Amino acid sequence: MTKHFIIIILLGVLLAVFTVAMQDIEVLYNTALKSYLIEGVIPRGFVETGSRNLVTAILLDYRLFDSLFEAGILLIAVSGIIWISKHDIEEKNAQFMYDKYKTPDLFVTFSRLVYPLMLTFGFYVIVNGHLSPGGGFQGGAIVASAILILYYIDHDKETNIGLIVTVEKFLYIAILLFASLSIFTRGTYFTNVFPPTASPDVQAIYLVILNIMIGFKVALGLWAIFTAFLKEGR
Amino acid sequence: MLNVTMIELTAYALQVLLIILAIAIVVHRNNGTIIILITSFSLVTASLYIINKAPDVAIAEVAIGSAIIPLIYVISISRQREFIVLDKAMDDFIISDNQFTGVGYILLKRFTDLYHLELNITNDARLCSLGAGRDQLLCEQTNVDLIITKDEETNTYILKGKKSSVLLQKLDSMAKDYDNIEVVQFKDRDFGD
Amino acid sequence: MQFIPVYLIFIPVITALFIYVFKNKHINYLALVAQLAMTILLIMYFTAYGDNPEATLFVFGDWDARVGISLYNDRLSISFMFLTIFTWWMVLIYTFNFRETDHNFLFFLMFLQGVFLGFLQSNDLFNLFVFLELTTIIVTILIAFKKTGDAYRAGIYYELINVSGVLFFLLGIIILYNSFGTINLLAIKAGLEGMEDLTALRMAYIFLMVGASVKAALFPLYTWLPKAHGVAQSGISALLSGLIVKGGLYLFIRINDMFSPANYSYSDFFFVVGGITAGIGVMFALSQKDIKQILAYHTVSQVGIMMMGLSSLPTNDLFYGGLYHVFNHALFKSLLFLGAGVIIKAYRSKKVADIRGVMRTMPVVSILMIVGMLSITGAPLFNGFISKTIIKYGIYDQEWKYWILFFVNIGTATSFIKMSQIFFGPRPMTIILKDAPQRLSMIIIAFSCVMLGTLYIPISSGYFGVDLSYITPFGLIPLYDYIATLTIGFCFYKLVIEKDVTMVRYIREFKVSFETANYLMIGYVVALVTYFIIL
Amino acid sequence: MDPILTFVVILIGFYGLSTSTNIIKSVFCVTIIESGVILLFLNLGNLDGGTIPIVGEGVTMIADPLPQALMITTIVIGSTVTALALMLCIKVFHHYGTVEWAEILRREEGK
Repeated sequence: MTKHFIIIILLGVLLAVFTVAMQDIEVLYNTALKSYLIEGVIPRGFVETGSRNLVTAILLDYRLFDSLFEAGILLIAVSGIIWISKHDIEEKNAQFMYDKYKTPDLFVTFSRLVYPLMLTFGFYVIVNGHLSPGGGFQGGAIVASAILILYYIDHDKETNIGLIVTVEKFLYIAILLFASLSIFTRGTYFTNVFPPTASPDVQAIYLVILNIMIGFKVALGLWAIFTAFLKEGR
Repeated sequence: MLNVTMIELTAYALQVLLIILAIAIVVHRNNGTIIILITSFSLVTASLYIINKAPDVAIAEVAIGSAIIPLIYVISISRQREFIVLDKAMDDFIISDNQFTGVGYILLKRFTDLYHLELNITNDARLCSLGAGRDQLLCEQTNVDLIITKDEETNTYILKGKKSSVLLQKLDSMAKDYDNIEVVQFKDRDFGD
Repeated sequence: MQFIPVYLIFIPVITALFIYVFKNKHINYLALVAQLAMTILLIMYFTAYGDNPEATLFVFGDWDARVGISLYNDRLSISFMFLTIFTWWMVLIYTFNFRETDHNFLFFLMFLQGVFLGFLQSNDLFNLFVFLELTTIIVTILIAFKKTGDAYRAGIYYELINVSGVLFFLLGIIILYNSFGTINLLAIKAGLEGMEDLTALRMAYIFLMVGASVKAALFPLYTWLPKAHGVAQSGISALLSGLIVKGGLYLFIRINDMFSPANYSYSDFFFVVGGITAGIGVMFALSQKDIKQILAYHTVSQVGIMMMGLSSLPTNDLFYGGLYHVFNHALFKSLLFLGAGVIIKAYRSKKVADIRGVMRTMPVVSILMIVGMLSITGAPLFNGFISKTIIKYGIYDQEWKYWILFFVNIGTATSFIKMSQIFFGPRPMTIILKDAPQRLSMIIIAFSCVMLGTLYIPISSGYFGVDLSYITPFGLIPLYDYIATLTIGFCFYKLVIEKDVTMVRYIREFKVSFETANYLMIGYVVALVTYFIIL
Repeated sequence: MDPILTFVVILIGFYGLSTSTNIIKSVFCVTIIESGVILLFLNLGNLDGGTIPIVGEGVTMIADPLPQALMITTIVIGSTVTALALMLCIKVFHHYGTVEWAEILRREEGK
């Protein structure tokens, strides 16, 4: 009990110091940042990158290097989870005497209706990432959760996890190559292929293609993670 | 306090709700309830992201934080409730008279009920056909917790499992009352390198 | 030429992907080819830009540095990069099995190299965060790679504690971003110039320091290190102890460099933390019976010694002592771990008590191991001596600091006297494995240990511009010193450790649970807050 | 909206991390801390009078887009960390028969 009491006191100290620190931040913040936003990002962001959604502009252009490694984390985690979950014994997939998984019929019917809708919504989010909220990562996650519904409709489904992972790796290589195409047109890595002077509509082509590739990569990665969890040890 | 708008009021209410949910998650003991709590926690944070004018983050949070992650939690918690037994003996130890009334079944059922586990028994032909030498490998690498074999000469049933598992030691102490049941514990093979 | 940093990051990443995708016996050799290409590229880069770090600033996409991500290399990061590529060469040669099934392992190993090189060069706080998290995830997978119970246990402990530590780092980033409107290290350094002393900035410094301390395994946060390093495969342990732990120290140097305009007096605090870390590490190492656990706890204690050096201001010689020790430790600790791996493989046991007669069965490996032991205990003519002597000279005027170092040295000597029993005794009936590539990498490391121990004057004055001519490894005084330390250590071993008194047994069985480790982390944060803000 | 209230959520997460004895509970707490950190960053980036960060005609002030982009990265990182931790957790349970930290760490090798 003393342990709980001491930790609460320690955390209270942290909270008090943070409260003091917050007052400094509020003073500093408006001077440093607001001017930069008004002068730099708001007027120039759309023209420079071709994306109305400035979050996508940052993810896919200004800080594409981060996003590549963000996708890389997913890639690593997929391979790691699959490596940890699989075993060396060839005879697997044991049938249990009573496996209690029975999805309710209502849920199956409902899922059959929702599944195409979710898939469409996912694609919409991916493709329109530069105009409206969304983008490759979010859309990919939505597509992945749509695919996961399939497992509830039909859980004897056989998934070739090796194929998914291989396609995912190839997509990642393709993303890396596509993102570095700008070395030929602009002389630098990881930015838009088209020069900043090109019209935003032309620049948007690059964003859409990159979003689609990232979206598929993320969807495949999450699908593979989920399959690995379902098949763990079986 | 006069110019507090509706949105700000909602934001405060949601933040207080968030704190309550966080405390509930930290304090609560039942993992099944916590999954529901964490899903609602994730939804509340998503709405707070929208109030903070970050729809992109909100979509990401809803898609990942409240759809895929809770599903993974569900799987991993349900895996922690099951106790998988591979029945290689295949006689009346488990099933007698086409019903689960064998001696071994009653013992195992009593054991799993005591520790809130779900008993899963398999006699899958492919796994049973593996030789006795690979029993340890099977225990270590797949999620089989217990293997039942029969020694024909002494007519005793041998339950094999990992020594490192707490559950097996508890089963060992429970099985001491039975004469014809022997529990074998595999030592952890230290590969060293 | 200016894109070489990008190539250095992405060559290993793409190699890793190809190895994973093609799953072919021959494609594994691509790793060696990539390693060779990277070595050449790095040498080219060093000859071109080694003298003017300003020219190496490189922003992706040529954007405004306030939004874009930039890479920046100075002497420090380039020397760390040389160390990285060297260590990876050694680990690759050591673990290369010429088998088809290697592709998973090589995938993670090569990807980690790209990530670590990116981490060393990044000039952006959030980018550093991403690389830190990636390092955590890949190292977790590499620790759990053996798929035994210990490996899983150590992996999840490592992952969760590092993730929660790195979340503090993210909190620091948030405060800094909201204070300066940028997360560029150089821009923040410029912004701190002439900035008044605010609580918020001190808070940010503290949070960033917590992230670095967790990664570097400083005193209350070291608990993950022995678990992780003692359990992983020996090649991976060598990599983790030799290099990845230094990532935290590198972060410490970079953050202190970034906050140098603010003039926080951090020296005393981190010296004490380093001293306690060194003492605790030695104490636990003395009580262990498992070779790899002993070596892992020695990593903790050596990190403490490095911290004692690095905690001083970068203009002091003491700082260079710490920095030099970082490199020396990377060499001798990976040598010791690799040697321990060969021995464990041959004897199929990790216990010191079970292993006897290594000198008879594996003469080459035992000579190399002895080189490593002489280095870590600070024998003259080996590299450990140089850095320990610089640190000793740096703290000569303050007696209490000198005594800390003295006791750590005696503890180190004692525990390696204990470990050296494995060389003596009768030859057991064991199978000798084929270990030619393993021996090759160990010989190279041992050779460079001796090189750094004898040719330290041209290296240090030519590269960092530090004059080390006051150190005399050939004289008789250091030799007497060393022999005296060994004698005291031997007496201590015979009187206390060998008898396995209750105290030693108690220390051996002392385990820090995960929640206690987090408890200590909060305590560490509050201690930092107390030192930097309240006092 | 108050950053202090958000910081309280983070601290509750740390409280849970340093008192919970269960692996699953620790993973939950890491998730809580992460959400709290994300919310804190977005909260501070939400400038007065700003709209969502999509530029069009007549938009003069927006919420800061950089924190939002960074936080999407953090969400993806956090989810992968959680997934990996849960997979290891399943394996730990399978090996040791329990997910209590103290119980697991007590089972040392060779005993």
